[in-house]
Amino acid sequence: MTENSSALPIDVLVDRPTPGVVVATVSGEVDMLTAPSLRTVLADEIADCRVLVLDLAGVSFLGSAGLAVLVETSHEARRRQVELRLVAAGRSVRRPLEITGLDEVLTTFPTRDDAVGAPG
Amino acid sequence: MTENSSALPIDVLVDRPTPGVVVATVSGEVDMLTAPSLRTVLADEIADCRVLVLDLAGVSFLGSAGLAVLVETSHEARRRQVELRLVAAGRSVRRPLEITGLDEVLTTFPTRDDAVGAPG
Amino acid sequence: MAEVDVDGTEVTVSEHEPSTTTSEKPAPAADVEVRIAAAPAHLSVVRAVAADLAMRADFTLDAISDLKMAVDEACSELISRAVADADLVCRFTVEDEQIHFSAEAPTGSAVPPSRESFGWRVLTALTDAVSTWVVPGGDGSQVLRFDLVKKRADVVGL
Amino acid sequence: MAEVDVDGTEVTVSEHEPSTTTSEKPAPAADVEVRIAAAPAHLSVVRAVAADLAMRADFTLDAISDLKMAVDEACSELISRAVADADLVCRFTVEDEQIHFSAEAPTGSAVPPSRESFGWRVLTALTDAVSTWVVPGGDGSQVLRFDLVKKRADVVGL
Ligand SMILES: Nc1ncnc2c1ncn2[C@@H]1O[C@H](COP(=O)(O)OP(=O)(O)O)[C@@H](O)[C@H]1O
Ligand SMILES: Nc1ncnc2c1ncn2[C@@H]1O[C@H](COP(=O)(O)OP(=O)(O)O)[C@@H](O)[C@H]1O
Repeated sequence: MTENSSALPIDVLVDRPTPGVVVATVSGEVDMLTAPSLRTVLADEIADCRVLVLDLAGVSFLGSAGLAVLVETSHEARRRQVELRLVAAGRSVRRPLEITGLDEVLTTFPTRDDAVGAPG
Repeated sequence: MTENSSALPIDVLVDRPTPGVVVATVSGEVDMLTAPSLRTVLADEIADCRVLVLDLAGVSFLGSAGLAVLVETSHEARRRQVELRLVAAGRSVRRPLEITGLDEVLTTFPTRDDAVGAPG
Repeated sequence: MAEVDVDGTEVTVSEHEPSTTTSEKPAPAADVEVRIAAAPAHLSVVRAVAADLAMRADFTLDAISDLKMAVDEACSELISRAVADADLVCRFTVEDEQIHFSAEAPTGSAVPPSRESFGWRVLTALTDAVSTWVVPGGDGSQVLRFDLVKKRADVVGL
Repeated sequence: MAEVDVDGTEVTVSEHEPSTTTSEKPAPAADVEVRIAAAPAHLSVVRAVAADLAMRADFTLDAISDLKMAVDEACSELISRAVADADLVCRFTVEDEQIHFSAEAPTGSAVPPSRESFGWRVLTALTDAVSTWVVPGGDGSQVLRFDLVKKRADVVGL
């Protein structure tokens, strides 16, 4: 068995709709393979914003490596007094959050517009 | 290795929107496992109509066992002077028809409404 | 070594083959066996197989999602603990109302994953029965194994 | 025995292992090996693996669809010709710009599929190289094998 170097099945797009607000839109599968790149992008972006919106609507799989990135990002956000808002739509994101009880710890919104427009 | 008896991944719904017209709506995967049930349904329906619309829009895989059913049904339709109309939308149906040249032999429509409404 | 967890999951962590889990029943031959290099790049293939089998076995959408996550969790753990260049072997058996999954890979440590870990809590939350243990492989090596059962429809929670 | 078909597909049908196909190069170990009972119920698992690998290897949507159909065609042929209770073994190797697929199952007949058949025409239309042959298995048995190559992006046609 060999290891192939296929394209990473994850995309993270970063957008700044208003000053101080960063929206990171993630699509693809967040697992042991791809969680490190998500971690890197979020660690960069969190350094320079007031509100970080993490849009997971396009995520088709969220494993515990991905959940760990969410937990770490939430700790880092608290430390830096950044507000972290998740967009969690669809079973493949909502179910892992529910199973682990993280939906009660993290702030989630059904759509990106709800998350960006929420009172700060 | 054992053989399991899971639910067949195919559904065929039969509908008669106007007298003489039968619409068979197929969804799921048409392969060596499921083609026989499609063959049975179509052989029944073709005996009693003037126009047979075969709506494949919900088909997610069409293998050569499924193509063979289309070819047989088309022969049977010609023999019985029934008009056979296929609804072929989406790559998973259009690509196999193109690759085999069957798109030039069978009459296809992009939507069910087009197929049902076509002049006889 | 088997116990019943707070949420009803039958759980076992052992350094020997557990004596009271589903794995001990005379196992039917697997329906599908998948062998991959023990590397994160191949996790998605195993999830794809799990999803296809669960869909065809008419699992609820929640149960399909849970099985994918449980299979991913077990395989991720095996990959983290696998020796270099190891293969990971997965076996799926579709039974009446459930899917039985087992996976194994050679490991360097004789100690199975801790049941205090987050990963283990996730596995017990996602499945109806789960066990893990280390068995001796050939020439002094060790093999880590996971065995889990997921029912077609169920209510689970951490 | 290898020839180039009208559409550029390299094709081989042989009763011996072909001497000029990709299968003869020192084969890299497979990335993924899938073993199923040789029965139609398991075809969709093999297609799911093919689709997952091709997607991650950034195949065009047409090429993904073609690979699924080619894999299904080869496995259907193997299942039709397999002896009772046989296993079907599939191996996928992801190379730079292509996926190499091979599959085999024990068969009762020493004669490989005819290149006049509809199935063979479909296979050559869908792939960039395809070969099939029968090799002796253990104790007088025969094994039928398919080997095919699909590139990441291509224009094909019957
Ligand atoms: N409730 C939780 N939800 C999501 N992730 C968690 C949770 N608890 C721990 N984690 C993450 O899981 C990882 C491992 O957690 P831990 O419980 O310490 O397990 P281990 O003992 O295997 O290290 C850590 O990176 C942590 O961020
Ligand atoms: N051009 C075609 N398109 C679709 N199906 C076809 C075509 N030609 C043959 N078939 C179907 O494929 C099956 C086998 O065809 P054939 O060419 O006789 O192959 P074989 O020699 O393997 O029997 C038949 O059931 C036939 O209906």
